[in-house]
Amino acid sequence: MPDALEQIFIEVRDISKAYGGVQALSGVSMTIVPGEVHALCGENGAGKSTLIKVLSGSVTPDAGAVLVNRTPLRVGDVAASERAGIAVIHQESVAFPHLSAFDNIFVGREPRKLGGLMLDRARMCRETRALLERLGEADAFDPAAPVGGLSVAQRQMVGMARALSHDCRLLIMDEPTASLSERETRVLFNLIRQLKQSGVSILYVSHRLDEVFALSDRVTVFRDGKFVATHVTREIDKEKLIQLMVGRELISTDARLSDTSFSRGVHPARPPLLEVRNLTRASAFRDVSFDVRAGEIVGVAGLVGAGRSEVARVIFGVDRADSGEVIVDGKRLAGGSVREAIEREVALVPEDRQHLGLVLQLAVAANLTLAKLNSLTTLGLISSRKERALVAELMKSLHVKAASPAVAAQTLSGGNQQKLVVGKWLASRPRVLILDEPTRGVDVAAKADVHRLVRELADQGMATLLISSDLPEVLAMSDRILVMRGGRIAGELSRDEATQEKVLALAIPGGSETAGAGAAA
Amino acid sequence: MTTLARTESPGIAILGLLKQLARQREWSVAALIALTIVIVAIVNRDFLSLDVARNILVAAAPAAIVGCGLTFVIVTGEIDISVGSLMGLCAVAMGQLASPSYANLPVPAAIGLMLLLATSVGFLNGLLVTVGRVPSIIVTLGMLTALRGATELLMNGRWITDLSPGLRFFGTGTFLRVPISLWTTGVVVMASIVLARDTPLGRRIYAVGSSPSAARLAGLSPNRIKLFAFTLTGFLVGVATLVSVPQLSTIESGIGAGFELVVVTAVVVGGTSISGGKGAIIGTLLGVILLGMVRTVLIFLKLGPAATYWERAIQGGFILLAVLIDHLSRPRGRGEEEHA
Amino acid sequence: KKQSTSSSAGKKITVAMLPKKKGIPYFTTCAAGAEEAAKELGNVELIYDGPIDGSPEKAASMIEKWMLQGVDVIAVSPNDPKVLGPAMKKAQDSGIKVITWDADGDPGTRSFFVNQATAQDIGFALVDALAADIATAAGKTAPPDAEGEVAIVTATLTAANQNAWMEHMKARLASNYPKLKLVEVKPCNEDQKLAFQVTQDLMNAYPNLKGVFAISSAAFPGSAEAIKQAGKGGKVQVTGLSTPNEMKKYVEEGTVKSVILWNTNDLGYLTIQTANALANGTLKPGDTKLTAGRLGEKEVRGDNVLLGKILVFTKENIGQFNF
Amino acid sequence: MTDAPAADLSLTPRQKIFEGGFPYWHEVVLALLLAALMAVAGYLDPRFVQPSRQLMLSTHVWELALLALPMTFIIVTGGIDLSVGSMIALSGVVLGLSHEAGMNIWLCCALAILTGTAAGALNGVFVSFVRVHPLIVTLATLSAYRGIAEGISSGRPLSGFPENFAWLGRGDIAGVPVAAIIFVVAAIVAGVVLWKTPFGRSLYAMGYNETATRFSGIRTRKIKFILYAMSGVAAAVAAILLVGRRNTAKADIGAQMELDVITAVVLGGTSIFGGRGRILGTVLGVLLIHETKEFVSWYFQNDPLIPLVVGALLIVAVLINSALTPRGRE
Ligand SMILES: Nc1ncnc2c1ncn2[C@@H]1O[C@H](COP(=O)(O)OP(=O)(O)OP(=O)(O)O)[C@@H](O)[C@H]1O
Ligand SMILES: Nc1ncnc2c1ncn2[C@@H]1O[C@H](COP(=O)(O)OP(=O)(O)OP(=O)(O)O)[C@@H](O)[C@H]1O
Ligand SMILES: [Mg+2]
Ligand SMILES: [Mg+2]
Repeated sequence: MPDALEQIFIEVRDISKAYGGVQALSGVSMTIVPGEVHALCGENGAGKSTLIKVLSGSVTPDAGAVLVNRTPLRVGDVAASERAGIAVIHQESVAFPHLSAFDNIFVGREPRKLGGLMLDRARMCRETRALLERLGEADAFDPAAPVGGLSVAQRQMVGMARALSHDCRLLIMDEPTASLSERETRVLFNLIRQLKQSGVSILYVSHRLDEVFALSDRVTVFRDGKFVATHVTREIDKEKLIQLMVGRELISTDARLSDTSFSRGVHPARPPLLEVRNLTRASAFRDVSFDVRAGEIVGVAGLVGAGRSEVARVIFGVDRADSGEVIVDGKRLAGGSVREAIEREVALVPEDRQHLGLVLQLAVAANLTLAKLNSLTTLGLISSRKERALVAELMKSLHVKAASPAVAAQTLSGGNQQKLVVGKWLASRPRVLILDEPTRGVDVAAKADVHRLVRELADQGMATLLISSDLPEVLAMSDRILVMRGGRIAGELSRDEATQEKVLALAIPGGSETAGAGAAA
Repeated sequence: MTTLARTESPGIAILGLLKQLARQREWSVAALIALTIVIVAIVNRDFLSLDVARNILVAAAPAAIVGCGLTFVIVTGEIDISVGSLMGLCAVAMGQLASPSYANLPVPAAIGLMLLLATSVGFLNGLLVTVGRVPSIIVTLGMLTALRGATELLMNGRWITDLSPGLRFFGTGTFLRVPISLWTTGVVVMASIVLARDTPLGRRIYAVGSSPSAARLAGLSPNRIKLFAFTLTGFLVGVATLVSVPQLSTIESGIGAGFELVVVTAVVVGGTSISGGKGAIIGTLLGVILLGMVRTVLIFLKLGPAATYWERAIQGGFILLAVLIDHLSRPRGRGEEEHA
Repeated sequence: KKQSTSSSAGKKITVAMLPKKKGIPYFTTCAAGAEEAAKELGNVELIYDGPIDGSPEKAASMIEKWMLQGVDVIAVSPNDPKVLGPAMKKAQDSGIKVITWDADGDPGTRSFFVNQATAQDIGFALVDALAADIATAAGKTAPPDAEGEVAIVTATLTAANQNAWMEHMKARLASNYPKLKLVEVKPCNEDQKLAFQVTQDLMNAYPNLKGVFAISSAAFPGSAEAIKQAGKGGKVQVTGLSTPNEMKKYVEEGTVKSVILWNTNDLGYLTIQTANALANGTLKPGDTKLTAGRLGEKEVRGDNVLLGKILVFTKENIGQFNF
Repeated sequence: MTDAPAADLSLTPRQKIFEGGFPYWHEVVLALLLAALMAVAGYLDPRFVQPSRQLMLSTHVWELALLALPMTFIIVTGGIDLSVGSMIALSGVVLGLSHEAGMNIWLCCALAILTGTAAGALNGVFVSFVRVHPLIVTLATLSAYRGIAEGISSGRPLSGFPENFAWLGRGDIAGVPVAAIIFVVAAIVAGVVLWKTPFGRSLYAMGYNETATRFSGIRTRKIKFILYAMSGVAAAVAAILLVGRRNTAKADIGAQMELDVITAVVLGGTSIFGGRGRILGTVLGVLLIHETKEFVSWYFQNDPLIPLVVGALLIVAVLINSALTPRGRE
């Protein structure tokens, strides 16, 4: 905690930004001092990412100024921000899929030789390796391979490497842990602490409040694009923070979850709706077997790259299994056909909402109804009336924040986009629901909404498979927890025996480390 | 292309080249070329002669030169199908500027002006795409049609038959017994490979094609980079015109008709992804040669007059074959959702 | 609507003249002759237009257009008689006089054909000329002794006229020149460059190729240039149809020995004269001659207005022609 | 602000669901250009705008218009079909040959349609199942199909069709050309499908993000296959009309047609990147190009002018449009 709060590094003054009808930011101001970790909190759509885009120069504000060491920063100019030492890890992975990690990290600021004419590849390689070392990802993947082939988490790592590659004085992280699991998270936190020591300031956006309290010196809260308050983190508690964010009383998600869960008795053994038998896809996982009963929520924990998403994709028919079988409600799936899965009332909320979950350019409404258009027709023609009704209902129940159902999905905030994906599938009332990182980047309140909805549907007899890197979420939501490691099921824990430590012990190869990041507070 | 990043210094470029061959679409194209040569050579020995090889290469030169530029354009996610008509316009311009019965300028001046014309049309294409925000396919489709009409009007039904020897030299002359056009092609191809692999600009061209939004967040200006690609292509069309048109004694208004199809086909057969971000000059070169060979090959197979009518069918089949081989020889995993 | 064509001499008439392909010297020189005639006559308004890509489909719709504009005479050089037939018939039925020139259409679709040469004349002339050149090059005196391999470079595989010529060429080769073997027919798609490359390949693939018929305006200079650059001028003969100016230098330097054609200028001139005479009634079916301005009396045989013999341009005479 | 204002929900016809704001700028621009053109034409030569003449001038536009419909669908999904012209030639030649072989003319037509469908389906197989980019596939079949047509007919013209067949291409019902009627019906069906059916909606979704669409349980591969096959059917029908009108089938019919069709479609406002486009726009695009060509040819009697004008028109029209529409977010 830096003692000299008066020596301000960056000052944001009355920044406003409107997108069409939406006032993303209205006159927000805040300050960042050297060597502090400054958390930025707010509900989905509060304006956090927008502010970050302003700071990084990728968005030009309508009004207001940014001062770096009391000198105004040229806004709307990425290069200027970089020169000022501002580096960003953006919320959505913004990699160049065809390019190698090398190029992804350095493009725009390539090390040069021969009078700036040529790339200095040797140096690029050296520095990349060094960076990946720092991120503990040195041997996780091949830095020369196109990053399009990496998992979301791995792409996230590349993004961080890029941010670290130029020695910045302010590192901005927009929900960096959203798709990370405990191990990466811990690596990341150590990194943050190192940087802090070396006097780098960090602006940290997260919906995981534990992290906020574990890391930050000060916390600033936005609501609906307006500045609410800045506090020294030690001086407030979770409840207070949540209250500031949502503007009304609301008991903490975890608390609320525990209520619902403890209220549930062990339900009568219903028949399994989803049975997976020795499922194998050589490239990602080997003979995975488990079943999910009607009304049951089975959590799947594991480190990034453990193969969880791959399993989900195979069950949903996106990829074909090399061997093994998937049985839904007693009948075997031929496999390899999404359509088949959907006809058997299986649904998947995919991990990568930007590419798999949504058609970003389509309207919010069109996205919400895409999966069940056929049920909205009269005489084969889409009935706007039915469509409107459904859309209105979904947007209400999920509190989707959008100017109108007619705006393109890409104009929504990250969390609100995630709500669309979930909503789209909940709308189809599936019997088997597979959620892959369903609350990635979703704010506390919305998270609670999603959890509540899932829980309700489960109680109505839906079988749910919950893949999540957010351990508290898994622990709170699941009736049983499967832990995957290196493409195999490493073990299974009942809800009573499951603790973070036990899960991690199973998840981490050969290791039984303790103390998850969340607990590190 | 990106795999080239493996070669830690351009010093061992050859190794990188081999690695690349082993990994990319180029591989299947190269294999197909080799196979064809072997088969034809078996049927007809005469095929294996320097003369034949030179003719094939010289014939392929203009497509190779323009192909380099077009590869960059396509890698940025755009396309340029106006190259054929532009070549026609350049040919006529060059001819009329130099010909005694028209402007009668000194040859260097004529060439200079022609190159200027080519470059500015390329630049104009770029402007309309970037500043004008008109999709490149539309801009260049419009140019494809418009420039052809303009050329016809300029020629007004006459041909230019009095090309000065100075001009003819670029088409027929040789240096160290190698035709000027091949020297030029060599230089253009080499320069393009270096540009693509070893320069910041090159990497940025790929970045822009791979993800425009990410490019903006990285502080690149997609517009400026695209503008460059289009302008370069225009210029290269001028160069191609210079070394290929004077090969003949007559300039007519039909020059370059259908050229755009040849080049685009060669580039995509060479493995450049039409959706941007991926592609290699070497692939384009191989694509050009493969397609250029077909005509000659068919003659050397001595199939006789009747077979001529199937020539076009065989050419089409050849392209499909090249693409098929590639697709069958490539494993398909996750992230392979979209088209190759 | 359309002004009636019942006409007295000197009455203003509009003639639409359709070439197979606008923008190539052959037809441009025809058009020049036509212009000349129109000026001389004074009462003729000439429209000269045609598809630049030589597409019969487009040509047909141009005829339909002129029909709607109510011109008096349409003079057609049909690139594909079959495709243009229906349109020409339609125009005739609407009362417009339709004649053909340069190439003939079905007799039912036109009243007169301004005939410079039939497909047969052209086919035979080409074969005879090349055979003679091959023979003399081989030091033989009688053309029938000419022997060796020959190839054809044509316009496109679907070009109606060239295909018609080729029929007769093949017949002539078979009947009169048994020792000449036709080894290849290749299209150049009206592209000189392609003709150039194809000819190169032909010479390499068939080492004892003796002659090339380059029977399209683009093919001729292309093939000639290929032969010249291969240093085979005089060893491999080439002939075809072309206006003299385009081929002069090849003839003078000896790469090309004979160029087949007729006086295109006169052809255009005669076409307009015929159109005019037809429109103002001085030319009627059954007539046997037609007075055509500076060309004087021209024979009319049946419904063919004859221009005269085919010319063969050689080193000796090509200097005298300038068109 | 948390849930959507009812006000917005009330404006939800399809177009609104997609772009938001006034979605018809492009159509308006085209309509105005068309009106302007006809006004000028009518002033310069009143005969040109007479309905009777217009009708006769239109005889050869219908095939092109017909092909533009499936092409719009295909381009909306982000694909393209360069082989339409060649598929016309192929089915036309099959028609001619089978007739020459003495088959009943209507059987020949059926055969031709079968051929077109097969050709289109082959494109479809390569695009959707082998998953080669449509541009590459149809570039290849562009030469392959015409090549086959040349091969089986050795470039000969095939003619001598019965009158009742020619009626298809030349005849009319109550003064309206048969071809025109066929097109209008097809256009209306296509328009409704694209505008209001789940099928149409999924085309737009595919055009923007095929993967996400597939993840929504829409059979994207099957749909693409169908589209390319449809394109083949349309080509075959066009071939029948064309052959009927000119009374000749030949391997060179429909040459270069793909460019005219695509020009019309993109001029009509269909985004070449997929996701945007409407049949109304396409129809206007076809009309505008047709009238421009006809008038330039009618008034200036100089063929080279036509490409010059059409090319310029294409660029300018789209330029105007992009000037009118606000900068997109992508
Ligand atoms: N490109 C855009 N066009 C239109 N509206 C936008 C755009 N980007 C953001 N918005 C709107 O601005 C508001 C703030 O968005 P922002 O992404 O800053 O929220 P956020 O705080 O990052 O939310 P989250 O925690 O979900 O990421 C949201 O209402 C969003 O809909
Ligand atoms: N898009 C991709 N293309 C190719 N391989 C991938 C991709 N994503 C992940 N993989 C690899 O597949 C294996 C499983 O990845 P997957 O994402 O399924 O694991 P996970 O447990 O779901 O991790 P995450 O928490 O990132 O979802 C890992 O080896 C990973 O590197
Ligand atoms: Mg955000
Ligand atoms: Mg996953």
